[in-house]
Order: sequence, then C-alpha cells, then structure tokens
Amino acid sequence: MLELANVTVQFGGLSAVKDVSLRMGSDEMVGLVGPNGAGKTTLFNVISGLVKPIHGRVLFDGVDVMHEPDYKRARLGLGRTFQIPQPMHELTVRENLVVAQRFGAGRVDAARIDEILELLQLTEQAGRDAATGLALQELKRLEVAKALATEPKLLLLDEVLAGLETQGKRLFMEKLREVHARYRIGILIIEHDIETISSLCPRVVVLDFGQIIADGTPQQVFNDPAVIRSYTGVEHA
Amino acid sequence: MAELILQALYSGLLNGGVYALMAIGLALSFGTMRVINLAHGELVLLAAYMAYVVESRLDLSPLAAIPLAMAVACAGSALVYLLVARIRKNRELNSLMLSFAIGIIITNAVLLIWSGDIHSTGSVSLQEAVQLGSLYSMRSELYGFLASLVLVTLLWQWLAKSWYGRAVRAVSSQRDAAKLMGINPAKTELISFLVAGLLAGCAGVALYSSSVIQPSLGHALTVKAFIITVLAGVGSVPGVLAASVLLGITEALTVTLWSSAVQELAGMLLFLLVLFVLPNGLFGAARRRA
Amino acid sequence: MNQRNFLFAVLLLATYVLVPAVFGDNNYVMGLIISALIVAGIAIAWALLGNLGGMVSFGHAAFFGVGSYASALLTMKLGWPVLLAMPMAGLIAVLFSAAMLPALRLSGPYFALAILAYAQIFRILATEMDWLTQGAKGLSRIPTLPVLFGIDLGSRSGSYLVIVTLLAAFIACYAWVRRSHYGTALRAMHDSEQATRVVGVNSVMLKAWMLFLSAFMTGVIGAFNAHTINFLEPDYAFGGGWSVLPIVAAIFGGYRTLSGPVIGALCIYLIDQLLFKSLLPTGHQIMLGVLLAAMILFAPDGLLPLFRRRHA
Amino acid sequence: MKQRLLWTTLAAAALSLPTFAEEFAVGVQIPLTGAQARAGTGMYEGIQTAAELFNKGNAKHKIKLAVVDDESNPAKAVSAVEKLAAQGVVAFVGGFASNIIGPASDASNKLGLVYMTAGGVDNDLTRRGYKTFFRVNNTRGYEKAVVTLLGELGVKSVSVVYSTKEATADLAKDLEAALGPKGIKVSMHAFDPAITDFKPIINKIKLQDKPEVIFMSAYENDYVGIIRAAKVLKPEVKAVIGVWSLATAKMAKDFPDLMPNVYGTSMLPHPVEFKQAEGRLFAETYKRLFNKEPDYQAQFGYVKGQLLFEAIARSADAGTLKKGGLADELRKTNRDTLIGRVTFDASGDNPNFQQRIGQHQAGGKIVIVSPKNEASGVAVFPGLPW
Repeated sequence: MLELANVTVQFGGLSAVKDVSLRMGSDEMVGLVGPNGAGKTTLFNVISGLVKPIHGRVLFDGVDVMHEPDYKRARLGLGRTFQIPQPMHELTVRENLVVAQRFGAGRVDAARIDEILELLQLTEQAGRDAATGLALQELKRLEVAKALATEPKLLLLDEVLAGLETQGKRLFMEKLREVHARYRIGILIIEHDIETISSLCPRVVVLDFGQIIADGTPQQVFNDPAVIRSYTGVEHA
Repeated sequence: MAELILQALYSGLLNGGVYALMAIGLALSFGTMRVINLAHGELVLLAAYMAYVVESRLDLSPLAAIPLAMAVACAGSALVYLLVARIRKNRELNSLMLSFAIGIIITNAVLLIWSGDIHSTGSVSLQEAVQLGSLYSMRSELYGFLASLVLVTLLWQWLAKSWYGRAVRAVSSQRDAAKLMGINPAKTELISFLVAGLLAGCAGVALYSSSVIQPSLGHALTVKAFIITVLAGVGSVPGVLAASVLLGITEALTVTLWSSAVQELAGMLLFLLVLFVLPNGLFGAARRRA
Repeated sequence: MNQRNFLFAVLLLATYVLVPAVFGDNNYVMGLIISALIVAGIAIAWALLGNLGGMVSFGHAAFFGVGSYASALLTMKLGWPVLLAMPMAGLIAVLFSAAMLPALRLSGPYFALAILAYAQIFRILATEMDWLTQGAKGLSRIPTLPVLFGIDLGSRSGSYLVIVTLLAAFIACYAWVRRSHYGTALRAMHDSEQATRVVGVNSVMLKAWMLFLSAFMTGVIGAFNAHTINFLEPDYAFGGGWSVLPIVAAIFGGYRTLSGPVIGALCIYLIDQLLFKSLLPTGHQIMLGVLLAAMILFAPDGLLPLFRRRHA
Repeated sequence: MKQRLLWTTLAAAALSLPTFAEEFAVGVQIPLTGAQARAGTGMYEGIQTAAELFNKGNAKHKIKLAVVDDESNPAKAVSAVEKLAAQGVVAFVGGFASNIIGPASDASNKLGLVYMTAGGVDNDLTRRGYKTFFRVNNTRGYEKAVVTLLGELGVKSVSVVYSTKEATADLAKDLEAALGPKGIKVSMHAFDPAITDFKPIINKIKLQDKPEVIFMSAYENDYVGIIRAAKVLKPEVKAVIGVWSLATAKMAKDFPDLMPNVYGTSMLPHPVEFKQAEGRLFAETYKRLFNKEPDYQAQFGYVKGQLLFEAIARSADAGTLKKGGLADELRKTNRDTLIGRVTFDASGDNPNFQQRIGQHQAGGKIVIVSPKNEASGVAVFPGLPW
C-alpha cells in the first residue's frame, strides 16, 4: 500500500536520503533502523509531506501523493508521530484527539475517541492541558493517540519507545500490537533498540547514509555483515 | 534623459544613506531581541527636535547637537528596552504594542512641547548646493551620506571584531546557547539598544539638516526603517545600507520615470515583493521567517 | 433560564431599548456612542483575526477603506440600495483581502507590517484612480441609511440600532466559530502549526477564512461609516486611525474575549473624548499611549480578564 | 495660556457690561490638533479677535464663544457640532478643510443652524444648496489670484507641482483648466504628501518642461522641500509661486534664505499696513491678545466671525433670531472687509472673493504685488530665492 520509488533528498548539497525504494503491505509491521543521521526521520518527513524530495515518487494505496500537501496526506490515511512529541498547544488531551478525528478522518465519533483514550491509558488525563499537563510517557502515548484518531491506514511511529524504562516499554509494545491487530493498519516504526525491534516486527529495513543496506526478517538483517559493520561503526571509525 | 536618470540615482543614493542611519538601529535591536521597536522612528524624530532646539535656542549649527541628540535617543532606546524586557507574556505581540504606545506618547509629547509647526535647519552652509560634475545635492545630504558610510562601517567592524559584537551576534542567533557560553543576554540586548539609540541620534540630526520635521513624522520613519530591515534581511549590516540605497534609488527612479504621486507605492510594492519572494531578505542569513 | 442567560437578556434589552430611550434626544452622546461602536466593530474583526487566526494586523484600515468606498460607489454610481450595498461592500473587502493571501505565510511582525503596506497601497490607489473615486477630492453626499419599517435608520437612534445589530451579529458569528471545531483547530495552530497540519488540518485555508471573515466584518463597518458620515476621501477612509484605535481598544478590553473589544472601544473612545479631551485639549492622545503602555505592563490580558480575576 | 488670556479678556468685558446686554453663544468647531492644527489654531485666534472687538463695540449684544476641537476628523467634527448645538449655540463658525466642513455643515443644516466658514474651498460644498451654509472664500478666488498674477507678469509657461491632498489637487486641476485656454503651457507634477526629496521632480522640470514659472499647490513642509531642491538644481525659471501658508511672516522668519522673492497668496502685507481703520484695529487687538503679528488665517477667522456676529446682532434686533432668521440676515451682508467685498449668493458662496498675491522681498517684508489695484509694492520679476 506504501511504495517509495527512488526517493532522494538533499539538504544544502548533501544527500540525506539516496535513491530509496521500499514497498510495504497494508497489514505489515515494519521496523526502520539505522544509526543516527541515517535519514530515517527524513524518510518519514518525505512520506508525510513535510519534506520535498529532489526526485523519486511516493505512492499510497496505488495513488501518487507527491503533489498532495501534508494535511491531505493525513486525510488519505497517513498518520505519523514525532520523535519529540508535538502536542497541539492550548488544547486538552481530548481536544487534541477531537481535532485530529474531525479533520483527519472527517467525522466526529466520541465513542471511538473514548476507545483510543482507553487503549492508550489516557482516559484519566483527557481533561488536562496537553502541552503542559503531561509527563513524557503520556506525551508519547498522546502522539500515537492523535495519529490513531485520524483513522490512518498506515501509522508512522518515530521512536515512540525511546526513553521508556523496560516496564513501560513492554507495556507500550503490547499496545502497539493491539493497535495493529484491532485497527488492521500498517505500522512503520523507527527504533534504535535491536531487541525491541526484533520482538515487535517481522520485517526490518536498515538505513545507513541515506541508503537501504538491508531488508528482511530480523534474523537475516541483524546477521548481515554490512549491518553489523554499520552498527559497530568499524567502517566509520 | 540620461542626465535625469543619473541625478535620480545620485539623489536616491544620498537619501539611502540617511535611510540606513534610521534603519540600522531598528535592524540591530530586532536582530538581537526579535523585538521590533515601533518607537524607533519617534526616537529619531526626538533627536531631530534636539537639533532644532540647539539651533534655535543656542544659535549653533545642528551638527553641534549630535551629542545631545545621541544622549536623548540613547536614553529613550534604553527605556524602551527596560520596559519591553519586563514583558513576560506573549512577548511578540505585547512588545510591539508597548513600543507602539511609547511612540504615541513621544509623538504627542513633541506636539505638546513644540506644537505642530514645521521645522528645518536654517543653516546656510548646510543647505548650500554642492555640485559633483553634473550631479547636485545639498551639502547636508552629502554629509549625511558620508556619516552613514562611516557609522555603518564602524558598526560592521565592531560586530565582527569586538567581544560585545560577537556576543550580540551570538545572542541574536542562539539566545540559550549564548547563555551557556557565559554571555549575559540581557546586557547584550541592552547594549544593542543603546547602539541603536546612538545611531538614531545621528539619524535625527541628519533628518533635521536635510528635510522638514513635524510631530506626526515619527510613525512614517518607523515604517520606512522596518521596510528596509525586511529588504535587507536579518543579520547583515552592509545589507541594511544596500537595502536603504536600493529603496532610495527605487523611489527616485519612480519619480523620474513615472510620477511622484506613486513614489510610496513603489516602495511598498518592493517591500511586499521581497517579503513574498525572498523571505530571508536580499542579504539576510538563511533563516526561515514563516 | 439560567442566571447567565438572564443577565444576557437584560443586557440585550438595555442595549436596544434603554440606551436610545435615555440618550436618544442627545445627538452628541448618541454620536459618540456610534463612533465608539464603529471602532468596536473593527476591534471585533481585528481580535477575531488576532485571537483565532493568530495574526496581528496593523492595517485593518485597508478593509475599512475598501468597504467604505465600495458601498459609497455602489450606491452613488450604480444606484444600489444602501442596505444591499453594505454586505456587498463586505464581500468586496473580502475580494481585496484575497490579494493578501501570500502574506499568510508570514509570521508575527512581518504579517502585521505587510498588511500595513496593503493599506498604504490601497490608499494611494484610491487617490490615483480619480476616474472612479474622485481622487483626493473624495466623495461627498453619500446616501444615508434608509427608512425601514417606519424607523429612520439615518437618524442617530436608527444608526445606533443598525450598528448594535451588526455588532451582535459579528459577536454571534465569532462565538460560533470559536466554539466550533475550526475554532479548536485554530487555537491549536498558534504554537504548533506543524502538529496541527499532520492530523489533517489545512492551516493555511483556516487562516485564510479568518482573514476573509475579518475583512468582511471590517468592510461592512466601513460601509456603515460611509453612510453615516456621508463623505469619504482616501486619507480618511484608509487613515491609520482605523488600524490603530481598534487595536488599542481590543488590547485594552482583552482581545482574547468576545466582549473585550467592545468594552475596550467604548471605554477608550468615551474616556478619551469626554475626559482626556477636556483635561488636555491638545495632544490628549498621549493619555491613550500611557494607558495602553500601562495595560500591557500591568494587565496584559486586558480589562475584562483583569476584572474577572478580581472577582473570581 | 491663550485660553486664559481669552477668559481674562472676556471676564474684563463682562465686568464693564451694562447688565441688560443679551448674550449669544456661538459654536466654534475647528481643528486644534491633528493634521490641520496649525491652520485651525490661527483661524480660531482670528475668531477670538472678532468676538473681542464685537463685544467692545456693542453694548446691546454679547458674543460668547464655545469651542470644540474637531481633531481634524470628520466624525469628531460632527460630534462637536452636535455637542455645541445641545449647549444652545445660535450658529457655528469654523472648520478648515473641506472634507471636515462637509459632514459638519451637513449636521448643522439638519439642526437648522447657520454654519459660517472660511477654510474649505471645495466647490461641492456650495453645490449642496444649503440655506444655512456660508463661506467667504473658495478655490475660484485662489485660482483667479494666480491667473491674474501670471497675466500681469506675462508668463507663457508654468510647471505645477501639487500635493495629492484635496484642496491642493483641486486648485492645481482648476488652474490647469483655466490656464490652458489662455495659451499658457501647463505641465503637471503630482506628488504624494509623504515624499521629502523633490530633486527628481525639480530636475524633470529643469530638463524637460523648462517653464518660466514653478507653481506649487502644497503646504509649508512641501514648500521648504521644493524650494530647497530648486535652490540646489537651479532650474532656469523666472519665479517661484505658491499659495496658502507661504507668504507669511513666519516663513520669512523660519526660512530666511529660502523665501526671498517667493510669491504666495496673502491678504496682508508684512509688516501689516492696513489702509482702513478697521484693519489697524484688528491688528492691534490681535497683537494685544496673542502677542504676535496676525497672519492670513487669523484674518479669515476674523472676517467670518465678524460677519456672523453682526448678522446675529441684526437678527436679534429684528426679533428673528429664534425663528431661523439668521440665515436671511446673513445673506443680506454686503460690505467691505479685510479680505475685500463680501456678499453671499443663494448657495452661500462669496462671488467677490479674490485672493491677493504677496511676495517675500528684502528685509523680511511681504509686499502685495497682485492684483495691481490692491498692490502695496512692485513685483520683483524675474526674482528667485537663489
């Protein structure tokens, strides 16, 4: 359902993403890994329309979305989160979800919002001011909740698990599996921790220096010498 | 026709010099604090009235008023800074409104003290015609332009070389990082406002010496200075001079080639064009404005 | 009926009945109130753009001037009835505001001064296009408001009813937008535009709508003013006062509240004209400057929230 | 200060009154702040002088002035008229610019009260056909004065530099229309009131138009800019002519090296040499009240005040004042004044009005040089400030 074809992004003459092509199906859960600065977030920005590639195409549900602006892509079913949570300021947690649902999904359905709040354990916090009243973990859950409220077909999760302690991380992983199963949506998730990603995703894509260097099951990928080199930094040292 | 255009270019160039004196203070305080001092034009006007006072009361050349004009404009600028720095909430809007209110106060204070009459220098030597080949100007305009060149160069060097200058630049690009480097942003900002005041003082004297002042002029000066700041882009001192000259020349050429009734129109259109097409200004460091 | 609604009903009744009944014979006081309400109308439109759209404008005189010229010309040259020309003038102001769409990308002071530039450009155009606007000479003998259902809307009391009705409609419209999901999304956009866009909000479009709505309101108020003062010239119609006074009023009353701009306009205008003017015949605006500066320093949310806080 | 002076004089006058004098309040709506403050203040001083003189010379009737500043704003002018009407004034005198006089006199007409003015020269004002509206001067009078001067000087070509303000643009366009048929070559240069550097315009005049005369339809700040630019570029013209607020003692004093030989409209020479006793009395009283020489604004203020006050007295004597007879009484006016003969036609205009032209001459003097029969001296022509 998502197809990237030869996507290349340049920032001031430097290629952040080089000729990346990738396909993923509508019910897949794919991990995107790679060292810092490998171009993972940039790729997300290309998919969600925040960054324009100098060439390449992005197809979603078989439709070329290259010329669709960011908000239209959200309406088409591309939900995303940010690495540093970006709650909507001056709004309560519930209002955050209402706006996301009203504009992203084009409808108002309080029951579904309650469901999402419940699922992400934000029911208690629903009335709090989103920007000032939440702890980091709650903010990360709100990121996912907002994206879910737009009723996406594909969820792009940018390091939602980073920074959580083991217990919290396990809990969150369960939630993600539940989301994936209940709403039958594709998930593309950026994550650093190899263990986490291996247990969560049946398929892993590795990005380094803006290029895909491996794509397969966690088993295959993490045994790939190229991946090991890039992760241990032998070549870079 | 060629002679007309040459003279227009020359007039525009000299006018641009005085514009630069007015604009550079605004650009500096905007650069460091991200605050547009909407009372800047009124400070320039206040300085101009100091020149008037010195000339009419003490019977001295307006040039002798430069120290007084600088002192008054500096004090005013520092006051604006100290008040604006007190604002905690919604700083962008409230600092605009506060400095605007100060502008209203200055304008009306000038009206109350000196009434609505027009004033300009009576000095014969300043008004004398100076001829360079086939190009003409008033002596005061030439002085103003030269003073502008010197001051802009000095400021540029100061910002580039001195410790304070580097601090000013550091604060304007990364306030928080500057703090970590041991720079006191408040002090740096105050210094930039003081320097803005000094320049406004010179601009006021130049204004009084080459054109006519009246109490309601301040607001128009602020707007012109802001237009130049936008044209120049944030963070470039020579850019301000270049943008000022560009505006001066655009205005003069509009009069020559079209009509003086639309001179202001040309300036405004230039402003909008640059704003929309080159969001970083003509000479600004790359930085998104939207 | 709860207490709030009851209070509201009393207030409405007093506004519509009591004020004309008490001051109706005094053209001077009614004139002052109408002038204050004209400022209030622009202040509401300004606050709507500022509060919901997050955009501070320094050039609402642009819409005011366009609205007033549009309505004057429609009635004088095309013979339109005044009450039809007024809303049309609002739409024409919207049309002109469309020229400002590129400015929506700009933030803060850049937007504010870009709009100011538009006001200047429109003023110069109105001066230069004398085949249409009679240039600097201006338009005089603009038709007054008509007689409707036996009420002479051109009289002071009649004009009062018209402007009060306009203001009530504006406030109702403002309140509706603010309460709607659009209002919520607009609120969110101020400090987190990107986060709002990626959940599907077309932020530029929403801002554009606020600009249009604000321009429409200001244009209609401009038209109303043209038909009450019966005279226009470019320097007057596009004068800086129409941009400045409403800002002062809105900030004074509290620009994030619904009634703040109206209360602010009434306070500022009436205090200035009745008190400051008699204390300080020349340069009494200095007091306005002092008042505005003091408000921003000591009560940046305006009079209304300050008052509420005291009584909370 | 001025106000206190007025009050002291009024109080002194009141003390010396016979007790049965009837007092009439006259409303003065005039700009004392804002863009037209300078002119408005001068005119107000003239009106005060007229009231002072009227009260001294008239035992039976007293005039009391009630003034409201219109802040150069039409809505506030209307408010002022309504406020004064509520205070019971019998008529209005005042206004300066046409755009403010228009709405203000609309309001006074609605109230059925006489509105007497001297500032607004726009022809549309008298086209309204109000019975209550009276005006002692008009654009036509300025235009006639300039046309007469150019005729007397034998000028064949003129470049008109004018501000895109109402009165200045109006006069410039009327002049263009009047001079064309006389075979005088006219070139027009409009400028935005905000501009300060006139060299590009003057250079166009110097190199392209090459006229005999530069005519300025503008205000003080523009005059200074234009003449300075002309002094720098020195176009080969024979005279520099302006209109209002130019041939004044103040300009001679403030800009001594810009003014020599410059022409401008002026009813009075300077130092004031009044031929009639009335003029001398006016100048003396004005000087006593305000401690300065009267200028032309004061003079217009004086004349419009004087004519109105006299008509009020006549109407009160005839017992028609309360019955709306003031307008009829005012329309009967036919007398010589400091600005020449004044009568009013059906629309309230003064068809006799013609400005005079003064020239700044040696020793800071202003000499009336046109029309010939009113002249107090001979024009220096060609004569330039450089």
